[in-house]
Amino acid sequence: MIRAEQLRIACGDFRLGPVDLSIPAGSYLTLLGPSGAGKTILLEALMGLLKPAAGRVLLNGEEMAAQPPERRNIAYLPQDLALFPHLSVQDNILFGSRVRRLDPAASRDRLAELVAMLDLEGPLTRRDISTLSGGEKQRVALARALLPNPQLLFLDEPHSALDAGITRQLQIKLRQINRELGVTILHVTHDQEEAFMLGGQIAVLIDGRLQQLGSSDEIYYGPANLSVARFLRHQNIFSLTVAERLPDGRMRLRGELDLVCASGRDLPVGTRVAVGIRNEEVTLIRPDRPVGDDLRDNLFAAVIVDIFGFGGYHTLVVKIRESPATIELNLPNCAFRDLGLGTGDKVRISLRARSLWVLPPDDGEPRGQHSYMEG
Amino acid sequence: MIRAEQLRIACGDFRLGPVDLSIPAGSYLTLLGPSGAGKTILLEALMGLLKPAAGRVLLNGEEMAAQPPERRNIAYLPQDLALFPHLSVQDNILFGSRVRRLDPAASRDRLAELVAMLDLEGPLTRRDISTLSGGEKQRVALARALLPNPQLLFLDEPHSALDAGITRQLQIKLRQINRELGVTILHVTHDQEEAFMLGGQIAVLIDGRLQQLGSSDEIYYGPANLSVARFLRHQNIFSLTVAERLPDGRMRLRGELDLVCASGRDLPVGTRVAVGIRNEEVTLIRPDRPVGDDLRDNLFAAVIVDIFGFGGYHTLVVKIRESPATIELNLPNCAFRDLGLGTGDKVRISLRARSLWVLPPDDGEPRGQHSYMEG
Amino acid sequence: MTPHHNRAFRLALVLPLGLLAGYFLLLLGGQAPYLNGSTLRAELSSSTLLDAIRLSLVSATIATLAALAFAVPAGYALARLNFPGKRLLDTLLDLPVVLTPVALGTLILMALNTPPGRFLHSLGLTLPFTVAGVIAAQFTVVVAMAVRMLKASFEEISPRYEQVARLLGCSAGGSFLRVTLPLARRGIIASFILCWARAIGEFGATVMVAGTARGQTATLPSSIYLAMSAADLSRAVVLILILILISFAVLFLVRLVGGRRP
Amino acid sequence: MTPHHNRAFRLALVLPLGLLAGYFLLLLGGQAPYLNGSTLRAELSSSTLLDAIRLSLVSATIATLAALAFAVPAGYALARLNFPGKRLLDTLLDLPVVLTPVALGTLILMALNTPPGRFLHSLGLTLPFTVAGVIAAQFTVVVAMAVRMLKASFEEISPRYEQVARLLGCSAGGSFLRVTLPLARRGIIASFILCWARAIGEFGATVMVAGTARGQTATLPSSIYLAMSAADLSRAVVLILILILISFAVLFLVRLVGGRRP
Amino acid sequence: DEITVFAGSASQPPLEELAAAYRQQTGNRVILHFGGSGTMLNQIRLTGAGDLYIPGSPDFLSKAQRFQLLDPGAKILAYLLPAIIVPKGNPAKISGLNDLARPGLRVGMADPEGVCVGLYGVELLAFNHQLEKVRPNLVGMVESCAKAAAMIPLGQVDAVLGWREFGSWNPAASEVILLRPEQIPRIAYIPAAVIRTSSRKRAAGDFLRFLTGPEGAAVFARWGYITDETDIRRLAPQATLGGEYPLPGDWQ
Ligand SMILES: Nc1ncnc2c1ncn2[C@@H]1O[C@H](COP(=O)(O)OP(=O)(O)OP(=O)(O)O)[C@@H](O)[C@H]1O
Ligand SMILES: Nc1ncnc2c1ncn2[C@@H]1O[C@H](COP(=O)(O)OP(=O)(O)OP(=O)(O)O)[C@@H](O)[C@H]1O
Ligand SMILES: [Mg+2]
Ligand SMILES: [Mg+2]
Repeated sequence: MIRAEQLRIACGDFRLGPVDLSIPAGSYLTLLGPSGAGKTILLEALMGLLKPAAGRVLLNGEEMAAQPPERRNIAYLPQDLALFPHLSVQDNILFGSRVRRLDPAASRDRLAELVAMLDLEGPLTRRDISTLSGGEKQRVALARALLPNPQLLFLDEPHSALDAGITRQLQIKLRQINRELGVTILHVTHDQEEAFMLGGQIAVLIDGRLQQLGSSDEIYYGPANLSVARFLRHQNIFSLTVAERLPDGRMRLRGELDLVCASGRDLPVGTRVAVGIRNEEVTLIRPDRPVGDDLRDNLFAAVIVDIFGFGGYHTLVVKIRESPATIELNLPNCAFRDLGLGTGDKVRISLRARSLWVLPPDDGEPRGQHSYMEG
Repeated sequence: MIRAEQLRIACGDFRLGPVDLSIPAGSYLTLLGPSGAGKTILLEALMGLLKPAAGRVLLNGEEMAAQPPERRNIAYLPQDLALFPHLSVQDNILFGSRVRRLDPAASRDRLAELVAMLDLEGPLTRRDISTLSGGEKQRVALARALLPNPQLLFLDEPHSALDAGITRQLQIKLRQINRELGVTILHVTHDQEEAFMLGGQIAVLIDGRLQQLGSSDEIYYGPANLSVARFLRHQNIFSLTVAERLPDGRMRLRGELDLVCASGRDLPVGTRVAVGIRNEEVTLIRPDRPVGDDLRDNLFAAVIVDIFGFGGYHTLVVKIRESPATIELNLPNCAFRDLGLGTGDKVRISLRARSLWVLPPDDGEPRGQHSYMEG
Repeated sequence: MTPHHNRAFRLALVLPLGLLAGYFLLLLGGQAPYLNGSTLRAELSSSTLLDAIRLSLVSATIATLAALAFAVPAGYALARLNFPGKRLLDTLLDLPVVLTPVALGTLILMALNTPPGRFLHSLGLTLPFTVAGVIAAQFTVVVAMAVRMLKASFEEISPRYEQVARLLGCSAGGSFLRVTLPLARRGIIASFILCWARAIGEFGATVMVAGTARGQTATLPSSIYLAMSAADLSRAVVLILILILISFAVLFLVRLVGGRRP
Repeated sequence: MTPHHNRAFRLALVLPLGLLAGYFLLLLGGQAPYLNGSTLRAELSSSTLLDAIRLSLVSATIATLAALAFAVPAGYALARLNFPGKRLLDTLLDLPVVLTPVALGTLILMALNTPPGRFLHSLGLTLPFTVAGVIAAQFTVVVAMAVRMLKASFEEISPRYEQVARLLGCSAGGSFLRVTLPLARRGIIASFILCWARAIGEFGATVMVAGTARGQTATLPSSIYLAMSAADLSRAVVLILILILISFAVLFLVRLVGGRRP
Repeated sequence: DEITVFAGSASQPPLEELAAAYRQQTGNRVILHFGGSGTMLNQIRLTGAGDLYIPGSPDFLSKAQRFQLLDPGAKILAYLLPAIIVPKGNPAKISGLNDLARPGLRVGMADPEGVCVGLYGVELLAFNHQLEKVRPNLVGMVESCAKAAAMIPLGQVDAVLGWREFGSWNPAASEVILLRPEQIPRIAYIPAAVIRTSSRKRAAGDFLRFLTGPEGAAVFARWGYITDETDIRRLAPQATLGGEYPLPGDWQ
């Protein structure tokens, strides 16, 4: 197992940490964060490739940096891939097996297995890796890391150049490797969907700081702060005030919107808070349908002001009547087509009390909301 | 405008084309395809950077390759970025403006605008581009391409290293550049969601061949063949036989499932066809709700055999009762939580007739279906 | 990363370096017994020494710059263009390296006796026993080396950068000047250093073409040669020391200036 | 991409190359009038010529291989390790390039007169006037050049590859042998070629240390020099031609073999 | 007026002094190029440059004459007498030619196949029936006079068979062992002649006369040369003056 204690890294102007983190053997940790957050730096520091400015990293209780890299038993897929330019595709993949003098027959079997899994039959015989396409390079680097059956697997955005089909297969495969073989995996990604799908612990890194560490549900429904919420594209964030604590333990909030929320936080009346809800959690109520009990609390009449299609779903931007607030919500494609919605149409939406999160706005005034049109 | 006529490229063993394609001035063409399909090769051939084995590429009626590259007025974001290693971040971005001797004041303004849009304030002053993070490099390359206000913009996977937040902003921005400034954009991506979101024409390239060209709706609901369908992750594909043409113009199909579909194709009774539906289009019928008219046709009782969570939605794999077929469907998170579903639960699902597509299985036997567990 | 070299490997690296350093120091230090204060003083006060130093510095610098002026385009052409006979031409470039400089000097004199050589002469460019001859000899010795090194440098630079630069609006010449040349900076500095060092130490061809007239065509190395052929070791040693010191100073400066990022 | 060079740029590239090629051809062809059939025949049938050729080939090859054996670890150490005095050491390496080979030969002889030199002698290694001396002289002339070129090669190779190789299970030495060395292949071949060419053409230091005993320590270049200093131009020209042809043949072969991917 | 002289490097110190003196007297500048005599001969042959040729030994004079590079009327500037040179203090205790045959001694010599002093040395050994005995001790064959002379200060050999004048080139490091007069079969000299292609023959002839005149002789003498025929005859009464000696057929 790997343990970072008060780890700090300085790279030029960039400061990372202090990070305290422990990655138990056999766990699957996803490191999620925006571009430039320091994910690669943290990963390399955890591998002992970067010298910490302070703190230390332990591998099974021993100082990581004190052990020769070849003894650390870490397979690394770097973001820049670092395929060996002088070796053929096959020799690149087999590199680890050769230098560790693994059984050649076993390595050949494993090679065949990886090649099939990664759809690399064509490129396998290529001598010159510079002729590979972007995604092929990434898959070769992944195969090279996986081949020697490592105990620790460090992956830096392993799927960034791959299409959804193969990405999904690989995600499944990685979970399987983790569960069935007990391989500890540290997986860096900027893709929250990937992080949620992988199912292990998620560490959210923003601006060089570990903002939150938790299961996908914890992070999905309860972002630790506004940076995390914004990064996770919680597009509906409002700055409200605690108005009343209801007898059932819920709170009533007032401001640009009047909301009831189920948050258990013990905030005194009068506190200014940030309240948010994910697009996916906003419910559009079909005109022909009765309103369910759980949707009654935060029910608003609204008007559609914008529509974006994404293939599988549409995102609607709606303006709440009698409030300056706009709200974004996602609608599955079939529902969108059924309803035949267009800009200007009137709809009813509900923000379920238990989907709302509440945060004291300690890291600065919350911005009203992010809109797609901001960019 | 750009026109490819019977374009063929040979790179080692890889063969691309013949491609006939015309990209009118001011259009937005997304080139979508899996890794290794030949997207980068096609893009570079369309720019005149690769010599065709046959056919030709015309830029405004003149042979592209005959014009010196600096006259083609193409801004290119290569997949490998090719940032100039000897220049600082700022000098990289300003390169085009300097060599074209654009007005320095205007360029500075534009620089400021791009830096704000791409969130590059921090890295802007960096001397050594090798210290940039993966996503920062990509953004710098994008800024370099955008700065001189090109008439043609060729982007090779411009967002592969970027998180969803900035990707969304940039997608909006690119659409805006295309619409407001009339810039012709050719955008390569492996991400179908991105392709659908961008809203222009989509060209699907698989195995070196242009498989389909059309609007996002055309491609979303009517994949031209099974390769496209599989690539677009239509997970539910069945091999059935046309059994009867119904009086209302629809068809009844039989096989592992009995389905009614609204496809307009004129197929004689007895033809074997491939029939498919996207996960997003499969409707799960709430137990407490009446079944709408449009959901009555292909209504099945099923049992949940597997569940995958992806943050915003869950994917359920269900087995149809009294049939060997399994079907995948996506369920928005809130709905999933509301219903409190688990493996083994009984559900009713409907495959709407008008969401089903039908193809003569000309390119090989359709595989029953892709499963997540395949990888 | 701490390199984590084990001791055997580290020793295998450091031992050869140490041996070499020791050897070179021995070469430098071995002269000491032959060094003689009065000769040193006499030499330092001689005006022909100053002439020789000046000529050496000037001619080595001009020859090197001229060689680079040819070698930059020629090396780039060899790296990027394909034409029939390229391999032959490449082999031809080994000529001055393979040949003893004295022989090369002889070939230069012979070439001056051919019609093209006489044509050059009729233009007023006289090489034998002139300063122009010194520069020409040094140029000939170093130019092929410069072409070879720069060709190697240019070959290491991916043509991709030029492609991208040209699409961004650079002409062919512009992309060469703005992209390829700065990217080859280290190679250019390295070949400047090597060529300059070789030129300032060059003596065989120089003496053959330009002779050894003191105060006129005698460079530092030819003065060393003269001292040695007059069997005047203590003078030779003094001159060797002066040559070493001056060259080291210049090369150190070049490294200092060239090592900085532009 | 068709390079799309405009004519002026193409000319600016091709003209210097053409001029150089013309110049070198002139240097080669200018000898013709001095070539003399009977001298050629006489020389070709002389056994001492064969001896000189054999010695030249053998000594240049051994000296170059020995130089590379030192230069590979030393260049790598200079490229990757940091230690006090590194810059000084780097400058020291310019010594043999800056110095006229004759002067260098003199320094070698002087160094042999120092205690470490005498120690070497007492071990039975006698350099003056022996074949060992020929090799030592050539080694001294080329080793620094080899270190310099290999250092440059190794510096171009990102340490990233070694990092990744080591995580994949390579020891420090293993990653050097499996990754860095093959990646430096082009640099190693280039420095072999340059060093070998320089060694086979080397004469000043060789003659100084080992003399010119025919059939014993006389190499091709020292035979050329002897012929020249005996004012026997037609013999010199024959020998020069032989040296050029042999060297070109060897260097061409090295390129052919080295140019192939392993 | 300005004349160019190509001179063997052995005569460098006296010639430089004389050129300076000549300039003071006549105002005429003398440009001196020093180097190997054969190399200079090649340079004259290839460029046609120069006015006066002063090689280090008579064999180059004959070669130059064979190529018809010189005007007739060569002069002798100084005589060269074969002798044994040993390091200062004569550590090997060499007293004469016979001692060179002592086993284990390292004897240096110039290459007889191109350098006059080497050729005459071989003749000297053969003449005194020492050739076969000394031959095993001959360690190096260097390609010029100067290198032969430098072998002593550089400590490469125990003795050099060379010119008596080597001693005065390096008085601090070397010592001369003179041979017995009857042992010397041949002596050499430093000749000087006007180059045929010279365009300033009169000026060249003037300087040549100055060199062979009293002032010239005095300077050469001061640098340890013998300039007077009677002096040299005392040291080698029976020796032939200049000329060529055919190397024995088994010489290799
Ligand atoms: N040597 C350096 N000097 C200055 N800044 C640096 C240096 N190395 C990295 N940085 C900066 O540190 C920040 C974090 O870098 P890192 O590569 O870890 O980002 P990341 O989270 O991996 O981003 P991405 O998803 O874009 O790869 C970046 O802003 C980067 O520019
Ligand atoms: N020089 C070459 N020799 C052989 N095969 C080549 C060469 N260049 C490219 N290929 C192959 O052609 C195919 C298409 O390459 P291309 O780079 O266009 O793919 P792509 O669609 O851009 O994929 P990605 O999304 O992974 O970048 C790949 O399989 C690649 O390996
Ligand atoms: Mg990164
Ligand atoms: Mg690509």
